[in-house]
Amino acid sequence: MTSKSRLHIPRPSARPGEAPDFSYLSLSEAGAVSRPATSATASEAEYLAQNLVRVMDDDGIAQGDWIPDLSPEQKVEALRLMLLTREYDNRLQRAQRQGKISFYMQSLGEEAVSIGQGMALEAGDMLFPAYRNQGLFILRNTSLVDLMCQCLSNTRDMCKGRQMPVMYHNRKGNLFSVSGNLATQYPHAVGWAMASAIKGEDHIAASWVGDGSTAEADFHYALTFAAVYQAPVILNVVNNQWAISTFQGFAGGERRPFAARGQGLGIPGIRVDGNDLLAVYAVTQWAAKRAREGGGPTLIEHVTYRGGAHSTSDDPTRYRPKDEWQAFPLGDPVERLKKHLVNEGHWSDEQHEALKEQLKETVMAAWKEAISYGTMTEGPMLDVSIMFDDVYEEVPQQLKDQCEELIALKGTLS
Amino acid sequence: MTSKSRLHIPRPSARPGEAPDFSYLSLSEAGAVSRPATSATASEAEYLAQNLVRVMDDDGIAQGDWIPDLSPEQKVEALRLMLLTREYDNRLQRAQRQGKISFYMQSLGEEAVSIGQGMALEAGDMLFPAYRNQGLFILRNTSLVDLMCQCLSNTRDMCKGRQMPVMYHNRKGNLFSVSGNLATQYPHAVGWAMASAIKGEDHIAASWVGDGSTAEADFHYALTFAAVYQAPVILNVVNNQWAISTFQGFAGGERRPFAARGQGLGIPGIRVDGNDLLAVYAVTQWAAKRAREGGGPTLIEHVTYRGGAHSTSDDPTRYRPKDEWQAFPLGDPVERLKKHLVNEGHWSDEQHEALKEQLKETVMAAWKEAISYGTMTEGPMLDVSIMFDDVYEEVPQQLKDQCEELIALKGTLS
Amino acid sequence: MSQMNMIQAINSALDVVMEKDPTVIILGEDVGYFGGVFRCTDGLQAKYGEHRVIDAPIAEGGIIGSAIGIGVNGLRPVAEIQFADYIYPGLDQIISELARLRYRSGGEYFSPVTIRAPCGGGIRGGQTHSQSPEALFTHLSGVKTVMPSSPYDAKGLLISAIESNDPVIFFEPKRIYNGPFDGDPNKPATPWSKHPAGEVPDGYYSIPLGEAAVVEEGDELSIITYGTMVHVAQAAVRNAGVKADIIDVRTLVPLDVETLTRSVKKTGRCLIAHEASRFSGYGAELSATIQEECFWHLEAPIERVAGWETPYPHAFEWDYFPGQDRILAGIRSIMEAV
Amino acid sequence: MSQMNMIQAINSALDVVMEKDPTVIILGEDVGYFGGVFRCTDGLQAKYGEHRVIDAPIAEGGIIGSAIGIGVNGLRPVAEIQFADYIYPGLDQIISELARLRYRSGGEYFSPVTIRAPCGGGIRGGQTHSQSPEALFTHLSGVKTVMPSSPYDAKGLLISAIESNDPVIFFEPKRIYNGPFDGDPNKPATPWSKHPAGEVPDGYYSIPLGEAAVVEEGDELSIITYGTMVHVAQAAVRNAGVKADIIDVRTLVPLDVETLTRSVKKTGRCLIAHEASRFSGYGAELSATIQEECFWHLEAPIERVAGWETPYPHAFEWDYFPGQDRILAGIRSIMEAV
Ligand SMILES: Cc1ncc(C[n+]2csc(CCOP(=O)(O)OP(=O)(O)O)c2C)c(N)n1
Ligand SMILES: Cc1ncc(C[n+]2csc(CCOP(=O)(O)OP(=O)(O)O)c2C)c(N)n1
Ligand SMILES: [Mg+2]
Ligand SMILES: [Mg+2]
Repeated sequence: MTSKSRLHIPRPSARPGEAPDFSYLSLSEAGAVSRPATSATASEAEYLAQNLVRVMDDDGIAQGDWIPDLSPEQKVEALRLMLLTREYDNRLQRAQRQGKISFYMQSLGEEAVSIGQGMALEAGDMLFPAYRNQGLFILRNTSLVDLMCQCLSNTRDMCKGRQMPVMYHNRKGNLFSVSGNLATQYPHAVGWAMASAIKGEDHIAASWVGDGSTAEADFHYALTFAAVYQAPVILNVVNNQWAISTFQGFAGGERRPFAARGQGLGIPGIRVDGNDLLAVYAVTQWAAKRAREGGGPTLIEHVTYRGGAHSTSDDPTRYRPKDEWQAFPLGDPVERLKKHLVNEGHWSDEQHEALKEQLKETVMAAWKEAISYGTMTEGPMLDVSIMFDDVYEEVPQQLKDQCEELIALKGTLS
Repeated sequence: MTSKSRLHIPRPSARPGEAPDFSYLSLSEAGAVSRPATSATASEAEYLAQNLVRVMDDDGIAQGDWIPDLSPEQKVEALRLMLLTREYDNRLQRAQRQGKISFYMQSLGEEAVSIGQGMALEAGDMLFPAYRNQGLFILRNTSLVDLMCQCLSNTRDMCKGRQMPVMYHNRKGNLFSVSGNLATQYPHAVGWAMASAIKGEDHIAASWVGDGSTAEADFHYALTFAAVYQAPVILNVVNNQWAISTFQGFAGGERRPFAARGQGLGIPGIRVDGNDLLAVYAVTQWAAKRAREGGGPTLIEHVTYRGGAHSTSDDPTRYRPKDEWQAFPLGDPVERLKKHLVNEGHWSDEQHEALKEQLKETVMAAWKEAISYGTMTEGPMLDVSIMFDDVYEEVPQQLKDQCEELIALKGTLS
Repeated sequence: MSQMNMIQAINSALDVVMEKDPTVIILGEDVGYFGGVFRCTDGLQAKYGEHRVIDAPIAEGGIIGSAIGIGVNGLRPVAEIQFADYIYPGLDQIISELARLRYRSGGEYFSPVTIRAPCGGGIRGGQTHSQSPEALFTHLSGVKTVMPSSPYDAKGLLISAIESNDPVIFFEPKRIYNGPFDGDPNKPATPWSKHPAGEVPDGYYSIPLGEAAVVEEGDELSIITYGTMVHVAQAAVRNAGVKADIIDVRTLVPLDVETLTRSVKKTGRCLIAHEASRFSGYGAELSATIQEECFWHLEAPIERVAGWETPYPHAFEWDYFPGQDRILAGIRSIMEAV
Repeated sequence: MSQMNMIQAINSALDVVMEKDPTVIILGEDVGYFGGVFRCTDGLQAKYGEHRVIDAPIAEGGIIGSAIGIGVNGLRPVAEIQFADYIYPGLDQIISELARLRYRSGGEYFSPVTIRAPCGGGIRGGQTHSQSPEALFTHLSGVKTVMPSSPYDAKGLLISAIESNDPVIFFEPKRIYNGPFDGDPNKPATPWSKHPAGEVPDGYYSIPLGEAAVVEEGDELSIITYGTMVHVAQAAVRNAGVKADIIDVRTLVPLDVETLTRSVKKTGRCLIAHEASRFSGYGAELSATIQEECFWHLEAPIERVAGWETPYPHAFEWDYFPGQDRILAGIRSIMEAV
C-alpha cells in the first residue's frame, strides 16, 4: 500500500547526524524592505508578508526605512533585558535539573521577540503571552522573585500553587495568565481588543503563539473575529522552526510564510527577522500605531529559532541536528544587538561581560530569596485550604465540606 | 460608552424597505479571466481568487478559456437536473407547509453549484455535502422517493427515522451523510482524500460549506491538513451572501473573497460565478484534474445568492429586501443556462415548459409513492426497536434492556 | 407585572440588566439586527446599539473565546449559543479557560461570561436541535450551570447569572418557551398566560443561584427534576394521585443538596427525571448524592427516568422523550417497592 | 512472553495490529519520526513508513476530524491525543460526528477510529497534564470508553479497540506507564517487571471490550475502580486488612453491570474510587447503577472516593490525589456503618 502512496509528508531539511540546512528560509537584505505608511491598505502592505523585514546587517549596522527611533540607552536597556531573560532561564533550567522545580521552558534564542515587542508597546496595552514569553514579564517589571516563586509553587506563588512552572500572570502589569493549552489566549486578546474598541479606549492588545500552534482552532477564530470587527490587536506567530519534534512544515509553513495567514481575511502580515531587536521593535511600533489609528489587526511572523530543547522533558538531539542553531542564518539576538551597539560605539566587550556577571548575581540573589519561601520539597508550605479557594468567587458549601474533610484526614495522619 | 465605540460592525448594503445594492460585488466580464494550466503553481494561479470566472455572457453566449467541453445533450441534462432539483424543492417546501414533514431547506438559486460540480466529478469521487446540496443527491441518481422518504422519516427512510429532513446520504452513490452541524464534514473530506492518497488511488474528495460556516474551526482544520499533506480534495465555499440573518461580511467577507482563504497556506483559490453552470463545471474540472495529478487541494468560492428563506423556520423579509434576489447581478442559474441553450439553438421555450411540466409530474408521482410508506403523522410507522439499533455495531445489553422496557411500557398503554 | 412567556421573560431580563449596567453586552449568531432565531434578543440592538448587541461569526469557540477576553476587559458579556447542540466547538474554551481562569491566576483574573443556550427536545428538531448536554458542564469545576422551568424563574435566574462574577451556563428548555408542556404532544399547548409563573415583574428582581424550588408538596415521594420535566412530572403526579414533593433543581451547580435531602429524608422514596440520556447523565450525580446523604431513610431504590442511551431520534421523538407514562411507571415501581 | 511496561505493551499492540492489518494507520502530534512524547509509537514509523505513522499538525479537532474521513475511506486510524487534557478541541468531532455517524446514516456509514490519550495525575503535571475527563465520554451514545490498569490489559484491550468497528476512546493512565503506582509518592516506584501483569505475550491476543476484571477477591466489601486507582485500592486493602473484591471496570462503556452487581450483592458494601472530580464523575453513574440494581442487598451507603471539585492543583498534588489514606477512610466508614 505505502509504495504507491502519494500523500505528501513534509520533511525537515536535516535530521540528526545530517548537516543543518536553512536554504529553505527565504531572506531579505537588511534595509531592503520598505516601510509603508501605517495608513496603507492591506493590499498596499501585502509585500511585507513575503519578505523579511531586517534592520541590522551582518556588521550590526542599522539599514533602511525601519530603523527605529531608539536612544543608545534604550538599546542598552534592551540588551540588558535580553541578557537578564537568558540568565533567568539559565537559573531555572538548572533548578529543574536539581529537582527544585518540576518543569521548565527556556526562550533561548527568542529573547528579542518579547523584549523588542514589549518595549514598543505601552503600559496600558494588554498582553496575552504564550509560555515562551518570559521576557515580557521581566520587561514589565514582574519581580524575578515573583516569577521564581511561581515556578516553585511556594508560599509566595502568585498562582497559589495551582499551576505548573512558567504559567505566570501579572495583573498590575497587564499581563494575562499563561495557559498550558496552546493558542487559547489568542481569541481572548481579540475579545479584549474588541472591548477596548467598544469602550472607545486607546489601548490595544497583543498575543503570541508558536508556529505549530497556528493549526489550532483558536488561531482561526482570533483572525476571523479580528478581521470582522477590525479589532485593535497585534497577533504574533513566533516561528522558531520547531514544535516539539515537528518542524514548521507540519503547521503548513512549507509553501507560504505564516505572515500570510491573514491575507485571505485582509489582515496585513509582516514577516520580520525575529532575532533583530531593532526590526522587531519597528514592526511592532508600526502595527501598534496602525491599530490605535483604527486600522485594525496586524499579524506578525517572527522568524527565529528555538535554541534549546522544547522543555525540560524534551531531548531535541533525537530529531534535529545538534548544531542546527549554530547554522541558523539569523544568528543569536543577543550577539546581534551587542555587535550593533559595539559598532555604534555605545558598548564594549568588557561592559558586556561585566553586565552578564552582574545579572548573574542579581538572578542568584533573587533565587536565594525565592527558595526562602519554600520549594517543591522543602518547607514553608502553602496552607492546603488554599486549594479550595478561587474555583468560584465565593467558596461553595460543597468545597468547604471537602476542605474540612481533607483537613480532618490530614489531622488523623499526623 | 457606545457613542465613542470604534468597533467595526459589518453592515449589509440594504435592509428591508431599502433598495437592493450589489455594488459591493466585484464582477469580471464573461471570458475575461484566463485559464492557467492545471500544473500552475499556487502563485501563478493566485489571480483566480481575486477575479470571477464566468463563461456565459449576458446573452448566454459562452466566452473565453474556460468554455467546457460539454455536448448539447449534457447541457440539456444539466438543465433538467437543475429544474428537477427546483421542482423537488417546491414539492417538499409545500409538504412542510402542509405539516407532512417537520422542516425543509431549499437550494433555490444555487442549483448550478451542485449540478455543475457533480457533473464534473467522477463516480468514484467521494462527496461530503452540506444541507443545501440536494442537487448532488439527485444528480447521483438517488431516487426521489428515497430522498422524500428521508424527509418523511417513514418506513423507507434511509436514516431509519433518526434524522431531520434533508440529512440524506447515499452509500452506493459515494455521498456522505449530511450533518446538522456546520462544517464538520470538511475535515472528513480531507481525511478521506488523505486515505485515497495513502492508498495510491485516483479518487478525490469534495466538500461544501456556506460562507457563514467558514468561521468554524473545521474550516481551518480542513485547509491546514489539506495543505500540509497536499490532499486531493476540492473544498467549496458556497457564498450565497447570507447565513440565516447575517450577510457574508460577518464571516469576514468584507475585505477579501472567500476564495483567498487558502492563500496563506498556498492553496489555490478560484472565485467563480456560481450561477453559471458552465463556469462551475469548468473550474471543478480544473481542480479535479489538478488534484488527480498530485497538485493538491483547491478552494472554490461560488458566488451565488440564497433565493429563498434560510429554511422553513425562517422569514427573510425581517432582515433583507424582499426583492434582493431579483436584483442579484448574476441572475438565476436555470434561466441563464436556458438562455445559453436557446441561443445555441438546442432548446426552446416550449421544450422548457414541457420539461417543467413533465418534471412536476415525476416529482408528484414520487411524492405519492413516498407518502405511501408513511408520513410523520400517518401510518405505516417504523418499528420502535429500530431506535436502539446502530448506536454501536452490535446492540449492547443495556440498549436491549431499554428497548424491552419501552416495548413493555407501550404494551401496557395500548 | 406582566404576562410573559419564557422568551419575553428572557428578553426582559436582558433589557433590565442592560439598562442598569452599561457594561453588559450581548454576542451571538443572529442576535443583533434579527433578534435571535428564538427572538430572545428582539429589539435590544435597536435599543442599545450595534456595539452592545453584536452579531457574531458562526464560530461558537470564537464567540466564547472572545467573550472571555471581553470579560477580562471589564465588560460583562452574555453569549448566545444558538442551540445547545452547537456548544461543543466552544467546549475547550469553556473547560480549559473560562472555568479555570480565576483558579489558575490565584484569583487575580476572571471573566464573568454568561452563556445562554436553548436546550432539550420535544420540538421535532432531530439530533441537532434537541440535546440536553447539561451533565457535561456539571462535571467541571469553576462554572455554574442553571436551567429554569418557568418565565418567572428564567428572568430572575438569568439576572443573577449575568450579575455573577462566576461564569454561568444558562440552559433554556426551548420546548417550554411558549408554555408549560406537560409531555403530551397530542394535547393543545397551554400558554404561559394560564400559569402563575407566567406572571413576571417588569423591572429588576433576582433569584439566587444555588437554590432549588419545591414546586409541589407531598410526603409519599420526592421527584427531583428540572427544565421541561418539571411540568411533565407535575402532570404525572396529578394523574398518579400520589402525594409527592416535586423539586425543581434550577441550579445544577452548585447543587442545593439541603433541599433535596430534606425532602427525601421525609418521603423515603425518590425519583429523578431528566430528558438527557441516563448513562452518566446529571441524574447519576443526583442519585449518588441522595443515596449517600439519605441512605438510612430510603425505603425503595432511587430510580431514574431519562432519555434512552441513543442519539436523539427524529421520528421516535415521543418514544424517546421521557413522558408521563414513563414517570408514572417509575412512580409505580417506587411506590410498590417493599 | 516478555516483560513489558505499559508503554512497551501499547507499542507492541500497535506493532502487532499494523503488521496484521495493513489498513491500520497512526496519526498524531509527534508520533512519527520522534515516536511520541511518551514513546508509545517508537520505531513504528521506521518500520511501517511515513504514510502509516503520520505526524500531524497541532490541531486535535483536525486530527479527529480527518481520522473520521480516513476511517470512512477504508483505513483504520489510531489517533493519539498527546494528553487527555488536550482532547477538548476535538470534542465536537467526537460528540457530533464520530459517535453518531453510524446511527444517523441508518448503519450505512461508520468510522472505526480509536483515540488514544494519556490521562490522569500523579506526575506533577499541573492542570494541563493531569486530567481524567473520562466521565464526559461515558455520557455519549456511540463511543466506547476504555481505561486499562496494566501492560497485559493495555495491549489486549488496545488490540480490541483498534479492531472494533465502533469508535473507542482509549485512556492510558500515564502514572502507571512505568509501574503499578500504589499512591505513595514517597516510596521508590515499583517497575512492571515485579508485577504479574507485566508479563505480556509478544504476539497477538485480545481482551474483549465490555468485561470488567475481578483483580482481588473478598467478601466483606466491593471496591469498584479503574486505571491507576486499581493499584492504590489494592495497597489500601492490604493495609486495611479487609477482605474485598476489587473490580477493575476496564471498559467504562459498555459497562459490565453483571460483574459489578454480582460482587455487591455478595458483599453488601461498595466503595467507588477514581481520580477525576467527584461531582458528575463516572463514579456517580457507577453508584447510581449499583444502587438501582443492588438496593436490597446494601448494608451501608455506597461511597465515592474521588478527586476534589477543583481543577488539578500543581503544588497540592498529593492532597488532591485520592490516595490510600482516603480509600482507607472510605473503607472504615463503610465497614463501620450500621
Ligand atoms: C491544545 C494543546 N495541544 C497540545 C499541546 C502539547 N504541546 C505543548 S507545546 C507543543 C508544541 C508547540 O509548538 P509551537 O506552537 O511551535 O511553540 P514553541 O514550543 O515552538 O514555542 C505541543 C504540541 C498543548 N500544550 N496544548
Ligand atoms: C455548529 C453550528 N452552529 C450553528 C448552527 C445553526 N445554523 C444552521 S445554518 C446556519 C447558517 C449557515 O450559513 P452558511 O454557512 O452561509 O450556509 P447557508 O445556509 O447560507 O447555505 C446556522 C448559524 C449549526 N447548524 N451548526
Ligand atoms: Mg515553534
Ligand atoms: Mg450562506
